[in-house]
Amino acid sequence: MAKITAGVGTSHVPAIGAAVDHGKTAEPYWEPLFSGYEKARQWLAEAKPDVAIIVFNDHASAFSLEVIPTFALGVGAQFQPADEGYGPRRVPPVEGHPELAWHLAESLILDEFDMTIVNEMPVDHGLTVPLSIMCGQPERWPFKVIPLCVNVIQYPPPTGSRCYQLGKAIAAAVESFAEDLNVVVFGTGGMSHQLQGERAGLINEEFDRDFLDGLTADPDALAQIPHVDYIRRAGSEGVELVMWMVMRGALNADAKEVYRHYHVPASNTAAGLIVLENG
Amino acid sequence: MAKITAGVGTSHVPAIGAAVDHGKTAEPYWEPLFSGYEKARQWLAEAKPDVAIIVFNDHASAFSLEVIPTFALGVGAQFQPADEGYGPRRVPPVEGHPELAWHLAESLILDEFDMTIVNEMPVDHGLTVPLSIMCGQPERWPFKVIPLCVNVIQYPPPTGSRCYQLGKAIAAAVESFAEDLNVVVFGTGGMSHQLQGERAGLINEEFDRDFLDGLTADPDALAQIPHVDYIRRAGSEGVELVMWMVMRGALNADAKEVYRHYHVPASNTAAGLIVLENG
Amino acid sequence: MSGKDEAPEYGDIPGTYVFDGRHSRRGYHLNMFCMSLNRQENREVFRADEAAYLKRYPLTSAQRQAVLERDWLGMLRLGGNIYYTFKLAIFDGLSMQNVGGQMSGITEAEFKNMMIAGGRPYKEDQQVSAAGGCADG
Amino acid sequence: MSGKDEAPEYGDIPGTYVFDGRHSRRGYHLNMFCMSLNRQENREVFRADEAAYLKRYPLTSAQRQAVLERDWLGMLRLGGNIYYTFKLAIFDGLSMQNVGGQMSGITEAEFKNMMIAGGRPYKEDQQVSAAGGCADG
Ligand SMILES: [Fe+3]
Ligand SMILES: [Fe+3]
Repeated sequence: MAKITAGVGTSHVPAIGAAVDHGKTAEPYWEPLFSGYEKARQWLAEAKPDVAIIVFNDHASAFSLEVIPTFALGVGAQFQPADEGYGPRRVPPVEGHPELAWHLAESLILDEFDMTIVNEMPVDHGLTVPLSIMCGQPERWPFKVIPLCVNVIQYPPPTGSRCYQLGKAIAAAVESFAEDLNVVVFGTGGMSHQLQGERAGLINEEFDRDFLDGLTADPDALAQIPHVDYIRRAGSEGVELVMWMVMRGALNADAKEVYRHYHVPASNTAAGLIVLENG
Repeated sequence: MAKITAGVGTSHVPAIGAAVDHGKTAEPYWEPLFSGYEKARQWLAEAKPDVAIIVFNDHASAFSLEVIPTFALGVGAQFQPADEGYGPRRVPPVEGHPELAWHLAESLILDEFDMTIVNEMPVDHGLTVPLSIMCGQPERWPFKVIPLCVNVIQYPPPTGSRCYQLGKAIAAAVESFAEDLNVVVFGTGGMSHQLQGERAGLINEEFDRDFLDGLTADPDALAQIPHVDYIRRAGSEGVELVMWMVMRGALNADAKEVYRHYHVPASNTAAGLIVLENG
Repeated sequence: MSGKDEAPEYGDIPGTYVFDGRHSRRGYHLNMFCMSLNRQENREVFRADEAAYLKRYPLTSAQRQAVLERDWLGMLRLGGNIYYTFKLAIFDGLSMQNVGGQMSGITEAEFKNMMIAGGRPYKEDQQVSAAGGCADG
Repeated sequence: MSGKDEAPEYGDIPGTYVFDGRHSRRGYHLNMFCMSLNRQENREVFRADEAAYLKRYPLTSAQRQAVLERDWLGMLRLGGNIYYTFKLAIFDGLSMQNVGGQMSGITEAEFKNMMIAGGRPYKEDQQVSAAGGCADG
């Protein structure tokens, strides 16, 4: 039986990927961030997941305003890094897990989540930077990936509550898959940041630390944060944190925090990382 | 305040559109079908809707297996007839209602329906044939249209229950739109038919008549029909009838039937039509 | 191989190829080829040299053969979906009744007459074909 | 004209352009232009003659001017979304801090230092700009 064993929450700032790609991780600006990633990498190397369901958002790479899916689940066999304007990142292609992904799609739709099923999409920094953060620079990513792309650009994104419920439905779906698989769920994006407007550069460390605490202390309450609160308190792009609620919902109620890291700034974002394990 | 006043359920068989386009509606094969449409056309001409929300499915025209949205809501200003393999139908373009459509999109997503928002899509017979059935061959369609495209090709479609709930959420969303608008909802597709396989040509008149009766007698029960029952009893393409449940959900519980028509065959489909009015 | 441990609940419906995930994966390129015929320029290239055009799509040889031979049932069994494969029938100028007849082993005229007589009757126990159902082709 | 009878709940957040439906409709073509720069061949054509390339998109003259002048705040006010307009910054080789500085009226160095010092502080009553918010431009 497949089983979700753990969850990872992490920011997916493009500059973090660029620091990896251009060998800058030991520079004074980046070193405090990357040294905090070490323990998470060790944890992952020991956890040895077979599959990661990576909840991320596309940033005008695969999807445009022509078609804006709220939840798009990637069922393809492979996903190539996207060209975001400076050529694709030179990272390995992402290998999918079509069989589990189709099982998820069928199960989630019958469970009344209105998924968009996607066979072909390039994946941008939203998905590949978390892989770089957790895996460094391997020849091939060490596990299969099921991309779950959430709209957080066009207002309104799905509510935090809906994301949390989706996580629970994902957990049920994974557990009804007969093959033995160790599955980890990544929630990505955030934490507090605002890229746009006169208020660009907003960071709210208090909000972020409360959010990290709340993931184990009271996730039900966290799931009730309305969009306007995210936008006001965590910045217009801080609303990406709803994607962490999918990850949280996919874990058991009593999941434990095994590691966290928080650093400001990564480019103009507060970079957070948390690892949660099912008991 | 905008208000949903009525619902129309109708098949959307491509051959019906071809009969209109090629002036065959008075031929003996087609006359019994089209004469039954007359009263519905008169009703519509008197009802004078400002906007029709047309729930339909795309048949490998706008969407392919690359990206398969469960619910795609068209927010664009105009939608062109699709080329389905023999050139686009020579019918007027469909004028959208972006303001109401965006209001629906925002309202539905915040109401936890995971809509795909679509700005650009050609519309195929699934949407244009119901317009031809209800409006004949005008120079311009007499109302604006908001296309709501439902996946019923890739298994699984959304459940009948989910479609019914979506209809209810649409009604609530329409009623929170400040402008005075008379809105009609079309549910299209069906009724019983199977296009594929050794069982092609299946028709189940008893199922269809029970379905038409159930729309007023007990829509809650109708909403519980599982996919396997549709496929087994109404044929693999009969599952399109879940789209009628969106229409039914958008009406009041005590909506009244004002007209129905049922004829076999239209090509290899049982053609049904029903008009329901809110009291 | 499969992660699923039970047959789908629709697996016993005869003569019916439910386009589920397994079916969709098998027929992905076959269906995408069919859909490409929505475009006039593709129809022209396909008409000029069918086999050459098909090389654009990584079909299995069984799929390629089913397309070239217009084996409508074969295409379904190899992952085709009727809405996609019907694009090829449109290309050939065939009606849905013609293809329906071919898939169910009767002539177009017989199929049309069956429809005019009320269609293929639904019976709880109907067994239109032992070869049908959702089994692998 | 508007069917909505109330201001959005996020309307009072200063210096913030929430990309809602109204905003998205206004900026549709502007954003689609920006997205087109994901493709190397488009970047080359745009680099060769910006104004000519822009003619492919039905922009308003204000939008066209904002693009040509790299008026980052102006683009947002005219319906741009930062993830789209940032494609243009990538094209120019600008960092997010550079553009963040331009939008908030400080230099790139000042912006970087603000971030290193913990970012722009959040205060309940902050009022970064009277010109911000979601009002029509
Ligand atoms: Fe992001
Ligand atoms: Fe249909």
